[in-house]
Amino acid sequence: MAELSEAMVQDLIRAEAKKALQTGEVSCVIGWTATRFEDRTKPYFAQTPEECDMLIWNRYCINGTAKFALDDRYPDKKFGIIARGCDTRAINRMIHDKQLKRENLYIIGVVCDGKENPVCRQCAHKTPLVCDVMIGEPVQDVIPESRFQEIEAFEKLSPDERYAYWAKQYDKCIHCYACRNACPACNCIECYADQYRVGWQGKAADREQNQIYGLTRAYHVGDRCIECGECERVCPMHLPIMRQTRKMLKDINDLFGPYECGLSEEETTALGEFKTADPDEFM
Amino acid sequence: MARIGVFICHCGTNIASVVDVEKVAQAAKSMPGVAFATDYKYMCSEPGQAMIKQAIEEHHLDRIVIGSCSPRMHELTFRKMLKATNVNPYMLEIANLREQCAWVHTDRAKATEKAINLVRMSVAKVGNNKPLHTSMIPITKKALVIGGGIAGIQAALDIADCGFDVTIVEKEPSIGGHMVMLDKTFPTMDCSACISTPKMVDAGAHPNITLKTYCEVESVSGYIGNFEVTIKEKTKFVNHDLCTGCGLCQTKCPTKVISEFNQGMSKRPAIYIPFAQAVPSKPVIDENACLKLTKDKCGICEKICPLGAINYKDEVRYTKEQFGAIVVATGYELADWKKMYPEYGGGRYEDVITGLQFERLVNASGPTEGHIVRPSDGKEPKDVVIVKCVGSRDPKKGKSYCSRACCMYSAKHAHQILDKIPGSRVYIFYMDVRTPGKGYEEFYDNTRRDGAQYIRGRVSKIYKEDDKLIVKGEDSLLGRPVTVEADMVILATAMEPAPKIEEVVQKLGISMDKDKWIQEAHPKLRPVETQSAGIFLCGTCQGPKDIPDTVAQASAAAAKVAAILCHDEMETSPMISSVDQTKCSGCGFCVPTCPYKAISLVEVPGRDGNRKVTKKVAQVNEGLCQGCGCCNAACRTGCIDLKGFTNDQILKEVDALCL
Amino acid sequence: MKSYAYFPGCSMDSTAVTYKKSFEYIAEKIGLELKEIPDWSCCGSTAAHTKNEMMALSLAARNIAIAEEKLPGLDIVTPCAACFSRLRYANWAARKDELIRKEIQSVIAMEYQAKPEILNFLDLFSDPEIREKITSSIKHSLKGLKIACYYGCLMSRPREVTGETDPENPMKMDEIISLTGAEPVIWDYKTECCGASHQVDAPEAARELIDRIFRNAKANQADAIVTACPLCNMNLDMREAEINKNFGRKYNIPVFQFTEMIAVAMGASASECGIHQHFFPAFDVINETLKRNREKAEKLPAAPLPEDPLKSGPVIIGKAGK
Amino acid sequence: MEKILNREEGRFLADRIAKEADVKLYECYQCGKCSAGCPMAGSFDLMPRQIVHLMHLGDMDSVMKSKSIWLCASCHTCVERCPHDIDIPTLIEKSRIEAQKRGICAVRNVKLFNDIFTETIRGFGKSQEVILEGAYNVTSGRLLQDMANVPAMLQKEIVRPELNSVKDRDHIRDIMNKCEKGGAMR
Amino acid sequence: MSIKKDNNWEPRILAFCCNWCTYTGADLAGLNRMKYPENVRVIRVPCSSKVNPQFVLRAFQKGADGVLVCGCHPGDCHYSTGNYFTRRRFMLLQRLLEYNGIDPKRFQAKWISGSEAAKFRDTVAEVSAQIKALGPNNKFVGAHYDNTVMEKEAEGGKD
Repeated sequence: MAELSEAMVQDLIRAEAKKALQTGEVSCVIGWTATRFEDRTKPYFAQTPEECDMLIWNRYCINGTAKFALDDRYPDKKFGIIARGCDTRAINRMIHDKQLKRENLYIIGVVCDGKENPVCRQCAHKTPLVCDVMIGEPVQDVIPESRFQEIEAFEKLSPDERYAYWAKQYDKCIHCYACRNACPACNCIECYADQYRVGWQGKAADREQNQIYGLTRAYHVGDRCIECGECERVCPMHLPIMRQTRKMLKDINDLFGPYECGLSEEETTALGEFKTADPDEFM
Repeated sequence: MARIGVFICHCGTNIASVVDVEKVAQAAKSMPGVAFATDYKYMCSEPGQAMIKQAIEEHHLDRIVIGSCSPRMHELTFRKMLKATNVNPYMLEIANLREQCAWVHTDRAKATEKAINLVRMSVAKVGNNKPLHTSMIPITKKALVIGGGIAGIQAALDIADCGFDVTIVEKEPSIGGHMVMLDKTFPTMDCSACISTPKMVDAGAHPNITLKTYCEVESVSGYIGNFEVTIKEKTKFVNHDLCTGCGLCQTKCPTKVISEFNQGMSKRPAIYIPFAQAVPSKPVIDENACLKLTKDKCGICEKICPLGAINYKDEVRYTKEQFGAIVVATGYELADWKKMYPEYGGGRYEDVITGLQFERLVNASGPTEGHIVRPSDGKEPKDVVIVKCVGSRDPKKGKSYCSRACCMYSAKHAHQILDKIPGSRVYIFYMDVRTPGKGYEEFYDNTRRDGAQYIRGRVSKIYKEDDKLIVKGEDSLLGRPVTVEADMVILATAMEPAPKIEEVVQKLGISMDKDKWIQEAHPKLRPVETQSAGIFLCGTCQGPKDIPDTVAQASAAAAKVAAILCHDEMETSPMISSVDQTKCSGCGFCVPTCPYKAISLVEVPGRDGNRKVTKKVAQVNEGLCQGCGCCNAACRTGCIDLKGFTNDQILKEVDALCL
Repeated sequence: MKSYAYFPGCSMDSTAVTYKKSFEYIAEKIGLELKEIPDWSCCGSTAAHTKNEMMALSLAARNIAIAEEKLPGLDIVTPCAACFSRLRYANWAARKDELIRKEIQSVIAMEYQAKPEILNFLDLFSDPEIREKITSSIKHSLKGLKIACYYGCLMSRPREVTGETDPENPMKMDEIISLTGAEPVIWDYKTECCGASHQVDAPEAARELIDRIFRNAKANQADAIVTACPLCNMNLDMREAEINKNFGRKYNIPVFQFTEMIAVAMGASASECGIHQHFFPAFDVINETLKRNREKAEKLPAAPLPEDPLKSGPVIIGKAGK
Repeated sequence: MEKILNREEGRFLADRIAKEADVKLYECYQCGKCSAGCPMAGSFDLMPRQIVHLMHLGDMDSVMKSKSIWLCASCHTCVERCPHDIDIPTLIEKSRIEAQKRGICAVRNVKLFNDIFTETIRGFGKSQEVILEGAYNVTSGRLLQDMANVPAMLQKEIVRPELNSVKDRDHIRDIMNKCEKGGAMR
Repeated sequence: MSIKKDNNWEPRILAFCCNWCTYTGADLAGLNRMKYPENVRVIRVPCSSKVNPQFVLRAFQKGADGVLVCGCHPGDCHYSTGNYFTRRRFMLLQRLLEYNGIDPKRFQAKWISGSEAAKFRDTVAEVSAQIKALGPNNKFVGAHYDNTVMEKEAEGGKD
């Protein structure tokens, strides 16, 4: 099959979305639409077949589409999602976390060759891992060697340098929870950070509370992170949030063997299981 | 508004000699929530306790902190004391001022500072304590015994004699297990059948015992006092209510297949009672062998049965029953040496037999009526080699453990051969002779006196040349390779857990060790208990052992069961986890962390905006939860929490210690 | 047909006349072509590794390295059990430890990746395609001839090197021999050592090993022993008469290469497969079998394989002595 | 002579050999299955089992002086059947190399044969049965050994007078010299 | 807010000890009158797997200089498998903290059985010495964090 041009993919997306909406099984299809800026797109919910013509596909389609499905946890109709590889990993993540049901989703998979988003450079799964229809020719999954390069480089700094770096970052943080809201792994109905519990998590946007929030969040999602980069993309203060979660992934890889999340609904998570033969450093 | 009372104990001079107890009490008075603080010589003594009670009344205290010895020492004492007051026994915290402060430090100032700190920690924690109440769960006064070997029979008889109902589930058509196959039992050499069959009959006739032979446990749910067990009754094709056990069908059945009971050394019909003394003494039809069931031919048994008990259309039946306690007695199987030892001929030679086959050979009710002969040609063997540790103590073949009974039964076999065959010679290849039991060493001595040749070394190869089996070993005491030309070789093969042990373990939610023996709760102090409350074990399912140990363990397990069943209801610890279902997302991450399978996801009604929806949330089974808190740390929202050790309580402790 | 690189080994090139002849006969008949490794050298045999481990690895690896360079992508077959063992050992050691591989590379001053698989002739003849060709070109049946297949140690052990799954009772040769109609017996010395490495330097100790092999073959009613290695074959064949004389035995068990049996069954004459070149007279056994079968005018049926005793329960063999 | 075990000096060597052979000596429980299956055990002065035991005790001296390490046929029957997978052939091989380094050799002829064999390879790149046998018989003094077979060999054209040799003999020589220079092991 | 930074500075170390092994071991150390530094405070938990990584973060935030998590040896857990989870959780947490600039000596985990009183003593002494050498912890400490919210919250306060 000849390589599909962007325009052809866009046509196919529109056609598939229309088809899905015409059957009446699907309440809406989430994809991207144009904005008044050429290099920006925004998420778009097509609710009628006609609206499907608003859907676009270009290299600026960077928003994750999957997490919107959580807006309706108990849907009457199927929720249509135009999903790239990363979006399907997000879908798997949320299905595994029992927040979505596969049968409530209609997934239009699109093979993606990377967007104008830095995280796409480390993309290992350009082909949708789960979908009802797939647009584009599946490509080989390759885990890029650069996956942990940044982490390794950072590890080489001195402890004080590392602390200072993060302190600076958390000084910037405005505690807005955008990272959490965008993250497909942050799918609790009520986040611990939102609960009113004394001593649990301060709400102030100061360095210490931000540190605790940042680290706790990294730990909460670290073993379930699908490396979609939504957290960094949405952060208004440009915090390198993935550096924390990727660090967890790297350690899991080093300690317990090759590890990636969101590849299927059935996988186990590193902190949800153990092996008696795990390395032991606490003897 | 909390009103906390703080009581600092001198413990004679134990605490007071290092810690300035008065200063500690004084400091406690200014801690948040403290309404009263004092110190006293012995808090645990009668007057000490009376003083606390008085203070509770006088100062309207609702929470108590005691600075004394380790909570492991007197927590229960003080809780008991609080039962007689208005204060809930769980509104108590103990600061460990003795074992973890006074006894381990010498600097008075520093020790006192630490003591104050520890008291502050306890005060902070107790401020967040909530009254807890033990709940009572009713107990079904009935026990289930899985496995009808000598272990299961003994356990069932003992429980039944205490007056409780017992059900034995046995997968074979008769109870009896391996013991009835044996000829004699060491070291007393009494006839195995003579001592085991009366027990089988007792079990069959006991008014409190229900035998469920040819049955298997299908599933188990519930918890101590209230297990719900589904029992699968395999297809017998014979209505045992009608059958009188006349045995006519057996004699007329035209099909003959290998007899499991005689270890493959004789044949039995397709409709069969496995052995003469079987309990119940009623036949079943082997559906893989029966001509009627496989090829729709024959049907003789149905025609000749005077009572019309034969039913070819029999179906698998499932019954559900409640039990208060379960005893696992699934026993052992001999390892399949033929696959493990190609160097011993891998089963090519009929005259290389297992110890259990020899038991059948030498047994008067066995295939040869007790004559020791070679299975290949029926000749009486003159030179017999016994090889020990075949499979056992052999990590390469997958088993590193010792099978424990082989040294003794091999000595017994040697003795029997030398006794029954005049002029015979017996060579026993061994690595060590292990006889730790009453009268065992003497038995071994006697066997050597009988003339058995003990050769220290493992056998490397067994093969046949002409009429003889050539056994090559090393006499490691001589340091020389030796060869024995034998007529028959008996292998003391390893015991291994019953084949379906994994299924049983999985259904019961208990654990196995690396060799698949069932794991006891503690190897020394809780040897017949499993990790799961209310489930006990006995006999060889726990590890290889001989009959005396098995029977002793069975009675021990029975006593444990009786200790539960003798109560009408039992108290559960209130310090267990519970879920705040309004916050739970139902992600299920807590589920796999629970070692007791106490957490399940359940559907509850909930709201989504204005809509009524069904939510999935976690729920803790109070009967199963043992209060470890492992699930707590797995929960991201913090909605599953351990009562008595809540996250909030511990965070308060952290804060207080860092203050 | 799949092609292979070929490492004949020193013995195949010199003393193993019958092996060579019979193999060449078969190869020609079935159109099997092996590509000899250019300028191959000795694998190091049993002597090198008694002196110097690196030497043993390097001598063997040199040949594999040449094959990698000159015959890329081909697996290597060798007729000799010792060569098979040494070549495989080099590959095994190099694959196990990258440092060893690099050291070998520097010693032999060649690129060495330990890539090709090393196969022996039994593996080669187990190739379904070759087996098919042989089956279809069998002319005479050797039915009634009872064969003790002797594998020896080097083809079986250690199992992590040889890849043999059942070193106590291998079956490859038995299966191949069955193609000729001959009947492999079940015996117990298939993989016992024949002591070839010490027959020259410690004959007092090693001769006994040969005797035991013949004794067990005889006890199991074998008419002949069949080998798949020039060393095993020569060791047994050359010394049978001496054993008879010195040990007071009356063995009359000729020793063949398995290729000889196949060649004969395919219609080779005695001189074409070298049957007259044995030390211990071998012609009569074959000749009589062929004659007997010809007299019976029996068409060659597909010979059933000996049943696997593990699957079919105990089989009694070698009933009480004659 | 009485041995004082805790003064054995070979402990270091034995441990090193065991480590190189990836053998855990303490695992051996002296069952003797190795010796029982060993085809050469009848001629051994030390049983394979005893070799492991002596190494465990640190008595490398006795091991290196034994005939057994020279008579081992490397058939690997012992390790194949060993319950603990103790690689005795490798222990023996490495002990033999150590013995050679120290000039110890209890069975001269074995070493002789191996030396001649390796020299033949050095010379020709391939082994030469005729030269091998001839040279061995001359040096070992067993002139008539296997000579009874020579006429048959010639008559049946089993051996031919011409010699086989490798073209690139320098390469072989180079490899062998490098190995020897690099120490007996590696 | 009270982090004293005088010359006689003593570190403040929190030890979460499981009730069945390490807490028992610590009691045994007392019973045997073993001596160890005063600066370690033990918080009793039923199982090391109860310890939430947030407790550790909280401790550092509130000014602890070191945190120790102790439990039964793997395989000996009173609750059979809890400490296997502990092991995974805290190997990862330790690395994450180190990555964020906290010296791994400040957060350690150790397996100490009920009979290993001497190991408890040695561990405490060792950790104490290590942290003393590192000096006070100033990372993650809530320097401008207002404790009054908490104080008010703590039920009652002073009457």
